[in-house]
Amino acid sequence: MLTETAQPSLSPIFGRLTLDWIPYHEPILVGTFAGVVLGGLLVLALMSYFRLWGPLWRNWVTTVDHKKIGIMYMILGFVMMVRGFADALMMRLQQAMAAGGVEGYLPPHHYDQVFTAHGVIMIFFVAMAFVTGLMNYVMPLQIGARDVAFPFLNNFSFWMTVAGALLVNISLFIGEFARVGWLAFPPLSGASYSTGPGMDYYLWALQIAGVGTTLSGINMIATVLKMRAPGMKLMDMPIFAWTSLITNVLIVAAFPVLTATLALLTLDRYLDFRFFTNDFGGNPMMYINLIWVWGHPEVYILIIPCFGVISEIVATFSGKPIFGYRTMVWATACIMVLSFVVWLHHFFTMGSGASVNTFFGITTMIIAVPTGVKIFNWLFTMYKGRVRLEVPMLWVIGFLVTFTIGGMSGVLLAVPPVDFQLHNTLFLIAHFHNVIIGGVVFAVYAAVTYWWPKAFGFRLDDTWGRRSFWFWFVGFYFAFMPLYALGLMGVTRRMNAYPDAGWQPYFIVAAFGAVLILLGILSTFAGFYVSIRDRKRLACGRDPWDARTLEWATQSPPAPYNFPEDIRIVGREAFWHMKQTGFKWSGHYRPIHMPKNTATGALISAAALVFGFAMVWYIWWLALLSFAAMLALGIAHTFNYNRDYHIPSDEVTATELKGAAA
Amino acid sequence: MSSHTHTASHGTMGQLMIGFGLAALLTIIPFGLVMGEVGISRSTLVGIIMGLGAVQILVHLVYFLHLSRSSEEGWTLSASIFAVIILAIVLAGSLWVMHNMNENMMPMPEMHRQIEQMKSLQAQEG
Amino acid sequence: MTPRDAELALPDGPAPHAHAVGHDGAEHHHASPTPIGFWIYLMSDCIIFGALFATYAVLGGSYAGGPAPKDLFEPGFVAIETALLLISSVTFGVAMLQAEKGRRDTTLMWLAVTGLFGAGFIGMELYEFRHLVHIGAGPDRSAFLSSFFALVATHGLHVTGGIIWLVTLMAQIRMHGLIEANMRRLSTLSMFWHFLDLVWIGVFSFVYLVRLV
Amino acid sequence: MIYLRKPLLAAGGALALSGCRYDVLSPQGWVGGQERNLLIISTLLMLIVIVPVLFMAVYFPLRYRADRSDISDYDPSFEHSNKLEAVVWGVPVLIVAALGWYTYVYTHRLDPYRPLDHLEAGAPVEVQAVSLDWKWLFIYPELGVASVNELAIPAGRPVNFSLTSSTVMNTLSIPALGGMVYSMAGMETKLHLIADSEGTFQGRSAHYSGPGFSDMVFETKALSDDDFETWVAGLRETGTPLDRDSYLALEKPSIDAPVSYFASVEDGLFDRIVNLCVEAGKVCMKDMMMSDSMGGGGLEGIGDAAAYSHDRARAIDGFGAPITLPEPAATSHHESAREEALLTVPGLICGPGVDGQEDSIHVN
Repeated sequence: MLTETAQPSLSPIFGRLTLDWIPYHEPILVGTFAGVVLGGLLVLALMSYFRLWGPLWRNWVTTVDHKKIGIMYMILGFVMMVRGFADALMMRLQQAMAAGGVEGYLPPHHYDQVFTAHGVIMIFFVAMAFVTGLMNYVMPLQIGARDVAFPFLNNFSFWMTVAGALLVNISLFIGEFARVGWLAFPPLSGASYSTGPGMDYYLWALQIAGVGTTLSGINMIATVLKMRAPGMKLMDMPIFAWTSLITNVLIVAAFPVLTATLALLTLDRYLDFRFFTNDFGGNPMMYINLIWVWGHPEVYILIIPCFGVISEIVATFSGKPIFGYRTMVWATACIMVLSFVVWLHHFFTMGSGASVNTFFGITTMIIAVPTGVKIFNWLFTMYKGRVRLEVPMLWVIGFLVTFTIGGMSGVLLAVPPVDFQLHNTLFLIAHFHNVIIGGVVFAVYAAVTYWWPKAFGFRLDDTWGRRSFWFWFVGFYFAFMPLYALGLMGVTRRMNAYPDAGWQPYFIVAAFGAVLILLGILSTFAGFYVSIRDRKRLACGRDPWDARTLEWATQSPPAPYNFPEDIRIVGREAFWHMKQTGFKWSGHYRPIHMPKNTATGALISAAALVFGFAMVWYIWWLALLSFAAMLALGIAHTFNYNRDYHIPSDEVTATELKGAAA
Repeated sequence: MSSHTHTASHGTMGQLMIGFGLAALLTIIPFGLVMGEVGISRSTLVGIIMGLGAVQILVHLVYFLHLSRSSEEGWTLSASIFAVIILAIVLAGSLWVMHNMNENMMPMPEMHRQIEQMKSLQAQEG
Repeated sequence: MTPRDAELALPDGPAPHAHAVGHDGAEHHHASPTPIGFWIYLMSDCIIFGALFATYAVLGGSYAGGPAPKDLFEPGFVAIETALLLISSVTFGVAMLQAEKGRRDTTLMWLAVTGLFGAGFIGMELYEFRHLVHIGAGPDRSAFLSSFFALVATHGLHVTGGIIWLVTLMAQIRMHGLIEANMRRLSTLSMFWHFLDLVWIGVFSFVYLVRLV
Repeated sequence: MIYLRKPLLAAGGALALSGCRYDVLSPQGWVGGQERNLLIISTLLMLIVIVPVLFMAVYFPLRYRADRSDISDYDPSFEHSNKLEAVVWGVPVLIVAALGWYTYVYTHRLDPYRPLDHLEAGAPVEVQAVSLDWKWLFIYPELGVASVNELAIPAGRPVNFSLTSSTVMNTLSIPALGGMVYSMAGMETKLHLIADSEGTFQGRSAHYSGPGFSDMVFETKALSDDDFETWVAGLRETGTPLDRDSYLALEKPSIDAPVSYFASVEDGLFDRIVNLCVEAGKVCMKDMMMSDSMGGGGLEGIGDAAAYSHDRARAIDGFGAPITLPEPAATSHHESAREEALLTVPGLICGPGVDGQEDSIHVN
């Protein structure tokens, strides 16, 4: 058995890590481990056989190209989605079984880790990875930039996110993960009530990934402010570029609060500070206050880029400019500010008085106004348009319907007395999955289908795309409508077993819905496979959707430099106007100045991963060493002044000719 | 080699010295008030210290960090204003929320009245 | 926070197309994104400090039966710390002006002076911490002391990071002179240094002085 | 609003199977009833805008699809309309204004801190509920009895709950009667509920609190006044005494604890639980806060750390078993007068030794 006697003799070499912490007696984990190892070995063998190590290192790991980094974020998102979804399936299966005295197959010790990991992974490493990836790939292209403002920093941010994700996954096989819920409220997450390393995995994984997220946010803001093509005013930017800007402003304003809050909890756990303890004058409510100061803007960080995606796709597939461009921008800006004044609605039931609750309840409802305006604007974009019901558009309609319902249940929860009843029930779970699946996931799927041809030069297979959509769409309703019903019965979240057998049928229906979603995910991957196999058949040119924004002016896939020469931008929907006016590239290009790849980002992040692991296990020497390595690598990097090169003009010309022929 | 690409101005010696003088003055006054134990009421003194601190922050922004409407097309100024708004929300909001909760939940029945009584007793003795 | 500062301490340089090739205006000429990027970073750092100040504001009165600011803080000591930091800010300003005139050695001299004042400040802070821990008023004694240590030490770690950056940059200026890249780094570091002084105004006013009234 | 119940129940009825009770929609007490009414009002208000949106979201893409036969109404210039903008901002604003009004009224009416005196439903019953790891302790201060994992209340009379916790956070939730409120260590929250008629309702903790969380369920028995008297008498007969020592024993972590009764309760026990001073030698939080607001314990207080410690003694491992963590080291308050003199002596600041100490310093 795992021993959590928190003060075992600390080994000077291994800290508190002992063989007891390897969960070899848990068949599920051993099976997973075997699968991961075999799969990993297979990948390694194939990579070696096809001699892919060099290209992988040169073209991907060390790349500073925002497009490749964007693609890697998307891959990270999909891989982690598989992990997070496996957790979801396990929970659904457990709850479908464990009724009326039956214990199911997951004891609390395991189940509680599963729901914590599910939440953490889905928010930080799936949803965040997806939206960051999309912004990385699309936004610089949309504003006519060659790359982001700080290309090296972009690479570093990505690898820090990966380091955080790896740390979470290492916890599967070495030790345990936290059992505290995704936001780790103290005192449960404090030194006395979470004595094992699981909580420390949580802290270091989020802290490391958070550094990446904040830096990426800074990078993106500077990109929008400084890198726009000549002539492009802010009010000429595509809506997605606007939502990227606003999202990153939210990131830069909100993530520091998370960094600080987690740091304080870390001090509590490691150095006996007394911020969030019950004793010594500490106050756990301060953690809950601070974490939601970050937490509420965070959900807007996830959804606002998705609003941008929907805006782009609706306009393209309706053959019309977005309805009410200015309104869209102002509505988003309103949401940006308002999202900072609503955080208390997450803890109406934690002892606030009526005046405080009323204030935060009403501010929350006010957010529904700009959000509603956006939905109307998308609808009026379709109105009197020529709507092509391609796969991206299916996702958009799925989004509109599902997100609207989720928004409605959200406003219900914003009414304090209603929340008194529904807080912490499955109604809440249904609500936020309704907005996160119906909002973020559907929009990300729409975006992937929409921009895939740009990224790879061929479309995704239509049939599998439609299958994926219908499985996801129907599966969502099967999986979460029963949870709404259960919530109205007052059923609490996070129970690994429940006494009332009458609830079981609902849980079984929900589990069935999860299986449908599984089929949706499998269809997605089948679609990727089939499309890559049939890429000749699906090949497309620059502009397969008859789109309106600047990214479609580049080759598919875009050359490393994106645009062979500068374009003077006049007005909105730059590419649409270029098409109207019969724009052609000049054909004689100048040398293009480009950043060199660098391994520093990946290396520092690797050191950060080792540092996190060492801190989790109290291996102090390794922590010191890896920290020193991070510092040394960073300083060494600054001594390199040779960071750029030129692509000669004849190479640009050749690339452009090849692209035109394709 | 002074590069023309440096849009951010670093001011002049004169500006630097004005900034230094003002900052020194704005530091010496609050320290003097605290160390000199002047006969001003507590709340007034707190107000003065915080007010002078705020003024000094402005002095630093203007004379040392050269924040102005013109630098970086005004984006530094906009970013600063936004940060101040967020800071104000976080600080004021947290204080309000936590104060409200403590009022409601902390085990201090009648405590405030008692404290006031004891304080007034102390004041009489002192 | 140190790794993060250290990371940002590496001026990334502007994106390559910032200074474009070509002289006929066909390629557009972006100004460097570094100043605005770094300013945004400073604002985010500001919010970290904001969260710590908020924590101090909420928990700063919870002494858990232990010592209060009046028992522990000495305004004279803080005044000297403040003076050190303020003077270092001014000497950095002088260094910056010298650098703009292209005087490498004078610049290095003023930077060294700045670093020394910074180190003096850190030395005093460490002395204060050591003293508090020594008498048993460490961060584990009460929520007040926890929030005090966390806030002041975070500022101290930033200054330490600034000193490391300063030393690195001095070596680079010595190696390559006041080239454009180094000038950009120097002006970025100067923003960082002045910003830390600015945060300290909040610390000495809100953490020390107000609590000693 | 009662007449609204049926259609909504019918809508849910498609899914409803026998044996399930939609506690939130068919509450058994005034508080829950009010909350249900507000839920329905809010839903209806929102449906004013949600229904058209859902309709348009499906109708527009079908009506305006690209392969329709008559494409003459295609109008790519339709990208702005002041009238429509006014509607899309105006209607949600009006709805939110209405919702905001209801929110204001109901939030004050249903403030959990507000007693239910206005119902004029007889004398309220005081219940002090303590969430322990992982069971509920209900103390009836007026009656001098207590029970674990079973709550009995007289039907038709308001119940005034005072909530606290021994360690981590929990929520007292009895959905059939009304909303929930958190219980937190070192704090006291209030909740006021009433059961309109007799019946048995499920109660539980609704905030995840560790390994035994799923078993923190209890039955809430709303009894007639007579039956309630009998129940209390039963406790007095069969129960054991609950004093500070037996509370400390009870407080030890246990999962799926059986129902048990206490015949008597030591005076002021709940007060001590809230103030984290059941154990001998601990300073009560209210005294601590009093002393803090008067300027703290000074340097002399430094050595008293152990009297303020609470969490360490209650540490658990991942399976909920108690483990021993070291208590805070009894920091000896250094006597040396020079040390106590703090940093006042200028010589200390500028004198030798200050700079040289950098290397040897370890904070904590």
